[in-house]
Amino acid sequence: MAAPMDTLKSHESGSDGLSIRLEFSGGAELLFDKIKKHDITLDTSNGSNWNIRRLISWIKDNLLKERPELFVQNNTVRPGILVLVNDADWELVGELDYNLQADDRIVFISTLHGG
Amino acid sequence: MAAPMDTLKSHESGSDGLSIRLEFSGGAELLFDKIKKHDITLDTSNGSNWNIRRLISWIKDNLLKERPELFVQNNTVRPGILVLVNDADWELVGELDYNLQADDRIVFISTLHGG
Amino acid sequence: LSRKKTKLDNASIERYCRQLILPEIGVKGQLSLCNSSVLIVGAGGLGCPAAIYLAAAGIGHLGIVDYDAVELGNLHRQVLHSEAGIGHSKSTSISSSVSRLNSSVTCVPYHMQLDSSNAMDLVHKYDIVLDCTDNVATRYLLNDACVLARKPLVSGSALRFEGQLTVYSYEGGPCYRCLYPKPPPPETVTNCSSGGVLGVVPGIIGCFQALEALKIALGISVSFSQKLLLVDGLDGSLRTIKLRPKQPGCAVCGTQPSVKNLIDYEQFCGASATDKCVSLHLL
Amino acid sequence: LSRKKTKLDNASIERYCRQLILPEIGVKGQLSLCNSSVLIVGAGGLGCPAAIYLAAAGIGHLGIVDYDAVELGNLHRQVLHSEAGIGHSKSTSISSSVSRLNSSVTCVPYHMQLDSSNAMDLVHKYDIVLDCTDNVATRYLLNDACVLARKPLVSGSALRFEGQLTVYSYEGGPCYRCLYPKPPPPETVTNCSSGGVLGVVPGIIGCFQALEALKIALGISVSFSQKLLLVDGLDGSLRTIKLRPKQPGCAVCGTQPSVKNLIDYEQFCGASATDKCVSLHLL
Ligand SMILES: [Zn+2]
Ligand SMILES: [Zn+2]
Repeated sequence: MAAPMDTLKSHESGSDGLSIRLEFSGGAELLFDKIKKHDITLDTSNGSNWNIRRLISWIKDNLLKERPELFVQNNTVRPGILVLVNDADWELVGELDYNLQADDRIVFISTLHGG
Repeated sequence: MAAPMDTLKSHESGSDGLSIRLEFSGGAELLFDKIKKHDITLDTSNGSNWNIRRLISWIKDNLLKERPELFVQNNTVRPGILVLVNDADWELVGELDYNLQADDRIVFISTLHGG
Repeated sequence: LSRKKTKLDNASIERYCRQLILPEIGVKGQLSLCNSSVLIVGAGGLGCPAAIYLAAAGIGHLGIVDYDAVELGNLHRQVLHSEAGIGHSKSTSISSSVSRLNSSVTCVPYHMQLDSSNAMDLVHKYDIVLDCTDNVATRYLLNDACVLARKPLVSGSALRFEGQLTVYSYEGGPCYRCLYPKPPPPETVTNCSSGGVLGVVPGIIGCFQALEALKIALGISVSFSQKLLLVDGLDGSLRTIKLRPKQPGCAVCGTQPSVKNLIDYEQFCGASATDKCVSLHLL
Repeated sequence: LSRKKTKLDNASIERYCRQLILPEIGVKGQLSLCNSSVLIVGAGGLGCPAAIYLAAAGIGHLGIVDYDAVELGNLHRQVLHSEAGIGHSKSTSISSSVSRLNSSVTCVPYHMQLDSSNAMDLVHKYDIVLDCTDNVATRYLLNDACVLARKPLVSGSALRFEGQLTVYSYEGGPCYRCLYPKPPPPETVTNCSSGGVLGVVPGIIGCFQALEALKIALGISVSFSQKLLLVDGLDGSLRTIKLRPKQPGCAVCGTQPSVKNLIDYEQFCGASATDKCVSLHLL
C-alpha cells in the first residue's frame, strides 16, 4: 500500500510543485519511450489543484510524443486503459476528479488480451 | 512496504502500550493455533524498550502453548526460521537487538523444503 | 454431467493423498473437486497449464474449447502440445495429455469457435469457466455468457513479460464490462502474435487461474474477486490492485441491463475473434 | 557440452518467433538460450514445470537428476509424468516429455541420488542449477556444490498452500548458508509427504524458477537475488522480502570458508536425503 506518506509536506510544498510517480504498463509504456516509471513534479505556483483530468492533459502535452489517440480520447484515457491511484482502481476515488496528493503513484495499465 | 507510518504516535502512546502485528507462516503458524496474523499490544508502562529478544520471550510465555522448542532455542528463534521486520530480513536491522516501533510488522517464517 | 461421487475409492485416496491431508481439502473437499466441472476456453498458453493442474487435482469434468490446430510456433508456450501433434486439434491435444495424467477425469474437447450461437449452451453445462482466450471479442462474449448463466469467470491474460488475472462475477464482484464498458479501439489491441510473449508468463497466470478455480470448487474464498493480479516477469513485480465493485449501470450485470442475450461481439469490438498469426519477417 | 550455435535455422525461427520478437530476447537472446545448459535437481512438483518451460523456451541442454520412480501419489502435482509411467524413472519420464515438446533440446536424465561423491562433477557441467529437491540435506549439498563451482542456484520450495523462491550465489548475493548457517532440527522439518501440498503451488514456484533461469541465461537482471518471494495460495498474498547480503562469516561463501569440499550432509542435517513417503491411514 502506497498511501500518501506525508500529506503535511504536500500542503507546504506548493512552491516546489507537486511530486508524483507515474507508471505505465501492459504496453502503455510503449507510447512513452518504453519507460515504465516517471517521477514528475507538477507546477503548483498558480495555487490551483491538480486532478487526474488535468494530469492526463499534461501527459498528452508533455510526455506523449506521437499518436496521442492511442492513449487519450475525449479528454480521458481511451477504452481499455485502467487507471490506478496508489494500487486502487480510480473509480474508487473519483476518477477524473480525484485531486492528486504529494507522492501519489498513478498507474496507467493497458488491459492484456493475449493467452 | 510497511514502513512505520506514524512514529510520532508511537512515542506518545506509552500509556496505551506498543501495538504491533505478528505474523507466522511456512508452517510456524501451526504452533499458534493455525492463526497466521496476531495484532498485539505490548506493555510499555515501565518505560523500557521492546526489542526482538524480549518479544521472542514474550511470545514464548504468552502465545506459544506447547512444544516451545519447535520455535525458540537458546533465547532466539530455532534454526530454519527467518524473521522479517516490515518485509526485510531482520539481519538488516540488528536481529535480536532491533527495537520495535509502533505498527511494525514482525513475521516469522519457517523455511520450506518440499518440492 | 453425471452422478455425484459420494465416496473416494482406494485409487483416488492413493492418488490424492498429498492434498487430502490438507485440512482445507480433506475427503469432503476432494469429493467437491471430483464433482465439479470447469470449462476452459482457449487451449493455448494459459489453457495448457490451467488444464493440467485442474486435471491433476481431480476436477471431475473438464471441457476444452479451441477451434485451432497446433502449430510449431505455439510450442514455446503451449506446453501440453507436442511436435507430433502439429496440425491436429489443440483441444484434442490437451484432452490426450489430461487423460495420460489422470484417466479418471472426463475431458471433452470442443473443436469449434465459441460464438453467440453456441456459448450459452456450453457455459450452462459447467460450474466454473476459465477465460484463456486471446482476443477482445471472445472476452466480451464469454463475460456476457457467464453473467447470463450466473457462472464465475476466472480470467487470465498475458503479453510480452506481463500477465493479468482476476475473477469476474463471483460473490457479488464486478464483471468484465463493469471494468471495461467500451471495447478498446481495434488499433490499440496487441495479441501474442504481434506483441510476442515469453511462454512461462502465461504459464504462471494459467497456474493462478487453476488455483482460483480450485478454491471456487472447494468453497474456499478466492483471492482475486474484485482484485486484479499484475505480474511483471521482467522486474519480478507482483502487485494486487483493488478494483471497483459491481457497477449498477453495467450493461450486462447492472440493475437494468441492456444486454439480455448474447450479441454480435465482432461487430461490438470492430475486430475478429479469429486473428491468426501474422507471418514474421525477421531476418 | 557441445559446439556453440551462432545462427538460428528456419525451424528455430518459426518455433521461437513469439519470443524472438521481444526486444529483450531477439536473435541474440535466443542464441544465448540455445547455448545455455541448466541442471534441474528433483523431478517432482517443482522440476516438472521448470523443465517443460525451459525446454519450451529453447534452453539447449537440460540435465534432470532424480533417483526416484513415478508413483500414483505423485501425479496430483508432478504433471509431466503419466499413469503409464508409474514405476519408471522420474528423470527419464521428464526427459521423454521434454523431447515430445522440443526435440532440439538435449535432455539428459540422471537416475541417481545426488550426493557428495557425484555433485561437483555434475554441477560443473552446467551453467545454471535449479534446486527442485524436497529435503534439507540435498539443499545444503547443492548450495555448497554451487558455491564451490561458482554456479547460480535458483531455489524453489513448496508445502501446503505456500511456496518460496530465491536465487542464491548470483551477482554477489547470499547463499543458502548465509541465510541458514545451521540446519533446522530434524523434528521441525515437514516434507510434502507428511505435510501435504496443493499441486499448483509448486507449479507456480517451478514456473518462477524457469523464469529466473531464463533471465540468467539471457543476461537480464534477475528479480530474486537477495530477495525472497513468498507465495501464499490460500490468501493470494505474494510478498517480496529483502534478504541479508552475502555474509563474510559464511562457512562456504565467506571470506575464510571452513567448507572447501563437500561434506556429509546427512550427518550435518541429522536427516536422510531419501525420506520416502510414509503410508497414510486416512479412513
Ligand atoms: Zn458488469
Ligand atoms: Zn554463504
